[in-house]
Amino acid sequence: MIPPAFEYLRPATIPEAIALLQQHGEDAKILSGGQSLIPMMKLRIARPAYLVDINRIAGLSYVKEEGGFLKIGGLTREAELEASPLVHAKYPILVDTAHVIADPQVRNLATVAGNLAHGDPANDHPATMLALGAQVVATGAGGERIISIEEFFLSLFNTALQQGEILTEIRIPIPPARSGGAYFKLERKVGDFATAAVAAQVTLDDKGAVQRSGIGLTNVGATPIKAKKAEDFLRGKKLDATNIAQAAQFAADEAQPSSDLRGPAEYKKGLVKELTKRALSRGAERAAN
Amino acid sequence: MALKIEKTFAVQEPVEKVWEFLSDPRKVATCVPGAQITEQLDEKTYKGAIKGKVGPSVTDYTGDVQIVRLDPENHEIEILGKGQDVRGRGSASMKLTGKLRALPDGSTEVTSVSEIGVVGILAQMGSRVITEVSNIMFGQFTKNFQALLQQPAEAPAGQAAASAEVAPIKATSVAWQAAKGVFRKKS
Amino acid sequence: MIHKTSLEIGGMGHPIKRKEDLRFIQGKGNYVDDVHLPGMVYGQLVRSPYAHARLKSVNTEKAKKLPGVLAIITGEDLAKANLAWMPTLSYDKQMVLATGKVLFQSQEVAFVVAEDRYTAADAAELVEVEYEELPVLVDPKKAMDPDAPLLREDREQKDNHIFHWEVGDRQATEQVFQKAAVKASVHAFFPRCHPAPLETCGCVADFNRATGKLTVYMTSQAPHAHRTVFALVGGIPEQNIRVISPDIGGGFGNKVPVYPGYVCAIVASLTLGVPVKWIETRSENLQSTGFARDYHMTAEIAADRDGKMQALRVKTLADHGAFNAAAQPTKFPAGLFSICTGSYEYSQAFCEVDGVYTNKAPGGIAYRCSFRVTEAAYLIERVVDVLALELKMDPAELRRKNFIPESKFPYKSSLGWTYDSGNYEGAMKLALDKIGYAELRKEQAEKRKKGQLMGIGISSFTEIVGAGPAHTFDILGIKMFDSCEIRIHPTGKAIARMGTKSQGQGHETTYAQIVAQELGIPAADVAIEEGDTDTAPYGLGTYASRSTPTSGAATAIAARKIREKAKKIAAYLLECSENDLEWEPGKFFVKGAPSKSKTIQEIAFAAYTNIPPGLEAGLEAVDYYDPPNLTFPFGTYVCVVDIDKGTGEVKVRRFVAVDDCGNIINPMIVEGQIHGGLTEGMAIAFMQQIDYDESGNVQGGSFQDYLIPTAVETPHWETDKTCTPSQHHPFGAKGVGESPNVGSPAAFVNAVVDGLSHLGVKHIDMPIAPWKVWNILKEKGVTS
Amino acid sequence: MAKTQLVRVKVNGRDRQAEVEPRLLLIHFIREVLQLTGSHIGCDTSHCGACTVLLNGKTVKSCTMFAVQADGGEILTVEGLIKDGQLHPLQEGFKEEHGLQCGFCTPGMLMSSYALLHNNPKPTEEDIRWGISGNLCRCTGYQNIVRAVQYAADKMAQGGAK
Repeated sequence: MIPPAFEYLRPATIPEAIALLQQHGEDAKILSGGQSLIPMMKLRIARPAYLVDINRIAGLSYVKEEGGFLKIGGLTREAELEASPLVHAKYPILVDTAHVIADPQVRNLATVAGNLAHGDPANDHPATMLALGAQVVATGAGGERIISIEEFFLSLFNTALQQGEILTEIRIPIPPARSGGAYFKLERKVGDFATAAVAAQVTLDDKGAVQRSGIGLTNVGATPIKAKKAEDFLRGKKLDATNIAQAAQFAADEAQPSSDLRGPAEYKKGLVKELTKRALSRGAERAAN
Repeated sequence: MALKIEKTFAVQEPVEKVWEFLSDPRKVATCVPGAQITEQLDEKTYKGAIKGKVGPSVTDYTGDVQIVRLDPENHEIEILGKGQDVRGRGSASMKLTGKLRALPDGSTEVTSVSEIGVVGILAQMGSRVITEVSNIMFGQFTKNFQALLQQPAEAPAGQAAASAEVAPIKATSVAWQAAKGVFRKKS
Repeated sequence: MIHKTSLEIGGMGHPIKRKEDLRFIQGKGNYVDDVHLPGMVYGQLVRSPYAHARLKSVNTEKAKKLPGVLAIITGEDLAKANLAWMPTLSYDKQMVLATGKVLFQSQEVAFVVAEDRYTAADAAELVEVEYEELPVLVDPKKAMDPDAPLLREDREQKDNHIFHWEVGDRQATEQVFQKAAVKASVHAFFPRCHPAPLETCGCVADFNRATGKLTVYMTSQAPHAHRTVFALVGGIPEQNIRVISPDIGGGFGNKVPVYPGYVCAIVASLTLGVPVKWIETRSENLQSTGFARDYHMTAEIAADRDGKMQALRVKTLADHGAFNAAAQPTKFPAGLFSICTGSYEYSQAFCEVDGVYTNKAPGGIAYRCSFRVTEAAYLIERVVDVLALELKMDPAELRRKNFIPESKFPYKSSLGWTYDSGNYEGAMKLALDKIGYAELRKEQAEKRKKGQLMGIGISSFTEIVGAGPAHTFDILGIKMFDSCEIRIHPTGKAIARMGTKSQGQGHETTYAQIVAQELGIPAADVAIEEGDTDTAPYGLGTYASRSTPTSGAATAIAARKIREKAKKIAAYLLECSENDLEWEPGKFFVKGAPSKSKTIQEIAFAAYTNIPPGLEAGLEAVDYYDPPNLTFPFGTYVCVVDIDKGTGEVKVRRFVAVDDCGNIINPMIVEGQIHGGLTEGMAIAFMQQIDYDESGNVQGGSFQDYLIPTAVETPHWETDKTCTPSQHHPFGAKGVGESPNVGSPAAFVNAVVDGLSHLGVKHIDMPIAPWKVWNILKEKGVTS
Repeated sequence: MAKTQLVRVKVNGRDRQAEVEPRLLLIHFIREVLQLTGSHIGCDTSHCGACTVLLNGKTVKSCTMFAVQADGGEILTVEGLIKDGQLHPLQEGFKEEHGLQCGFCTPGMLMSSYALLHNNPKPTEEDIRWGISGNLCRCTGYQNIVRAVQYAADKMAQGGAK
């Protein structure tokens, strides 16, 4: 498969990149990891006239805690996230997630930011970031603006990022003590999109009741879904089997899957329920340790 | 692949006014995101185009729109639109059956059934999202339909068309998604 | 018994390392896309997006104007040369490039030739084709309905029926059924799947205008047969065609047929006088080249109350797609499907198959399978389990009761095959012992009490491979013998060439081991060459597990011919009578005086330097081997699965494969073949299907949806063997490449069904995706 | 043709450069411009990993990357594994443990395994299976590939090649 011709632009700085994106408008597309875009171009469904390769912009690749946030740079690769000792020690839910995205080679190029910016409800990080209550930093001609992840996914493949903006950083509030989370994904095989997946993050109070919970659902609707009813239900409750089951039921109710080759809609709702249980239980275990 | 979307909604306008709109494919087309009637071939046949654009993906169909059945007495219409991808990679069709009923409060109930068929590369690669995209398109259609009808009657159709294109549907979402179907996590 | 040679000689039974590996591990393989000839240009096919449409026009003007475009060939162009259609291997015909109409999505419509791949791809997009869509037929069950659209207007017969084929005694079978105390039946669909070798199909056609010679480098499992087809179809004198199969990146049956792309590349090269390369994309491979299976089968067994089977009845609908392009022996439109009697004895059996056309890609080929044997083995092993459920009998016990006993071989089956040898009970016993069957049944009973789900599945399959005897088997009239030519060089080294063609099976190693075994020349000193029709003796190629049964046999016989001559030379050198000589691998010696000997190397040198009077110089032989019968490998596979009630996922906990393929040439290679075949069988059972939606759109036309298991999904396989040599093969071998793919699907499915059988489940169609299991669990109230 | 761009890379230790169209895929650059045909194309959609090479020490699928993106980088392909006529322990392992059949996936498998052992010199069987999960093999069922990687890990631990 052969992509159509395009002009290749390689800015060295963010302002240069933004200028190029503005100059070429809808004809330009950002090339970061390229692991979604290039296959589409090879299929000739995507035909950007200009590719703005942002990979050479320095200083956008990091994973660090700073100012109360875990900050993930706009060019941080999935493999870097997966290998980060900090992430391993404190954010196992992110390790869970990165580990089941595509495959090792794809993760070496694919970026965490791209996984969000694509606006694909089948991508894995959106659910996790919803569960963690993340923010994204969008940088445009007018400078930076911060968008709450809850307001980021507008519709199918449509995010709050505007033309000429680049997602330069993801910020995850550092979870307090007694927090834990997990991501459970059912996929037909390694490298596949989720048939359904659930991210759950909980913070318990000193009595073991839920202080905060975040539950995100993958590939069961037109956008990544935040299971708000389930979250609301859990507030102040213990994570016992009954409450977990009830929350899982709420999450399943909030899912709006379509039937496709991965399975009928009803099955996917069933999966959301089961995977929510598992993610909450694992999250609770991790919170307790 | 084929799918069917049925929807009933109300328009705050009298049935005759709604019928006048619904029975004119040029007007109906303005409600379909990204669609345009380019030429009238005869009383019942039109040439049209639909363009979808999301991110870098573009899908262009050109084809015919035909009034298959027109029943002014019962306010029923069946419109068939059929387009071929300009690069020869498939086709898409939509059969829209619309039926109006006057409601006691003077408004109109619209019952629509649209049967959508997609053949070619999008159907091969994008089955995971075509339903989703169709739902969004149809939701947009309903919104536009209501909005346009409630505009001043003398508003030229051209303006309406422009506004439909501004809310860029995402007919191309199909394309985008289709490709996504084959492909991978975003980078 | 095979005499075991020294490790240095490396004859049969030694797990010697593969000779071919050195180039592959260094990236020095030579696959067809690696062939780069001076002046080479590139072809790309334009394909139909529609499954059924009238072809109204093909406009190439815009595309031709693109700089770098050299030619565009359409169906109309080919029609002028009478090449718009070509014969299939099943006496049907197939369009090379469409004229009139298209019959499946991705059908070939035009062929663009350009200076490079990129330009060819751009130009293909500019070819404007006007279609008028026609009603699409995707359900084979509706193919014979009176209102079904007629697909093949080119045929005299104006319906969608291709063939009806039956074997066995319908009436006698019916009578047994009428009186039977117990009946079991299953409707089992073996889904359309695809061999999907990692290398797609492709070729470089190189017509040299100066010499009039056409050389075609192509991914061919049967280069000689393809040369003959090209000669017959293209009218090129056969001596002017040279087909070269370079290294092949997996075949599994996919590379047996002739595809339109090859023909187009050849036509383009003939037209332009330069080499033309055509390489498929993966989607083209999955969507247009030989699929496999797509059999809608019903099997019924009649038995008595004690579980003694009495009769078998099978009825099948075969979906061949748009053209019957099955690669199979002429007399067998449903291949060797009548091996569906399996490993069991009955008094009567009857089997019938109807083939129909649909708007799908043409086929179906023998995917890692000796012509429909996979479908047959799956069906019988499935229905036996259903019978066990009806009888409330242990499935192992039921099998044991009905196996053809060892004492009855050679055994004539009720559908006419003569099984060469077998010891079914032996293989099953070993497999059950190895996996700890009795313990597993206990564990299962305990788990069921706790509401946990596990299943144990058995498949005791019998295969039929090695086609085949020339009296019965031919492809397009060419008898299914195969060949070997061996030349011993003066220094005692050798080269051997065969009519077969390895695609990863390790022929360069195993054939050398046969020569080593027969002549005592170390395998390391024997070069093996296949795939060049200018140098190799004629043969029908590699598929249907036929290489060892046919060319392997020919190798042994050719070597024995050489040994006969060597004996004469040895007698001359040792100044004794031939009758005084004895052979041990590598040398002749005088009886009673072992120090008086001549090695095969000394003899070889003499064959060129000290030729006995009256004997021809040289030391070489050729053999065309026509096997007296097929061979019947068998085995028992046992699979243990755990089922996740929450998600419907099935995990293969253990899988024991006991194979019996007779005498083994290289146990390492046999084990590797079994690992690979089991993995493909697992993928078919759980993951793979090429399905079509109601409009004829291919679902599963890329690796996104045609699921190839990774190392993570693939379990650890446990293998073992019994050895029951073939009685007619020169060294008692049977062939093994396909057994694991033939025998395993039933083991996987039987295991899942066994895990759910207490809920009343008797059958689940493949592929068993988690959602299918979950739906059943939900329906049965196991999952909320 | 769109305007071309200069690509300079170091491939298997040797400096190479060419003017290419921006859309030229890295795999085509390697196979056709540099004539290193060990890396293969098996799926076109980034699933099979037959095109895997190392770019700046990390495995990438070279069919899902443009050659211009690799400009200035260091590439290692299967042809670069052999050192001073010595097979790399992985190459040896694949041969000794029958880790290949048709050989088409082998170069990509070797490169993924190479990166795996670099990051994790003592992998468990599970580590190996996940480490090669971006590479499809249709012949071996992976079991002997796992053994081959274990063979290499053992040999390298004993102080074979690096």
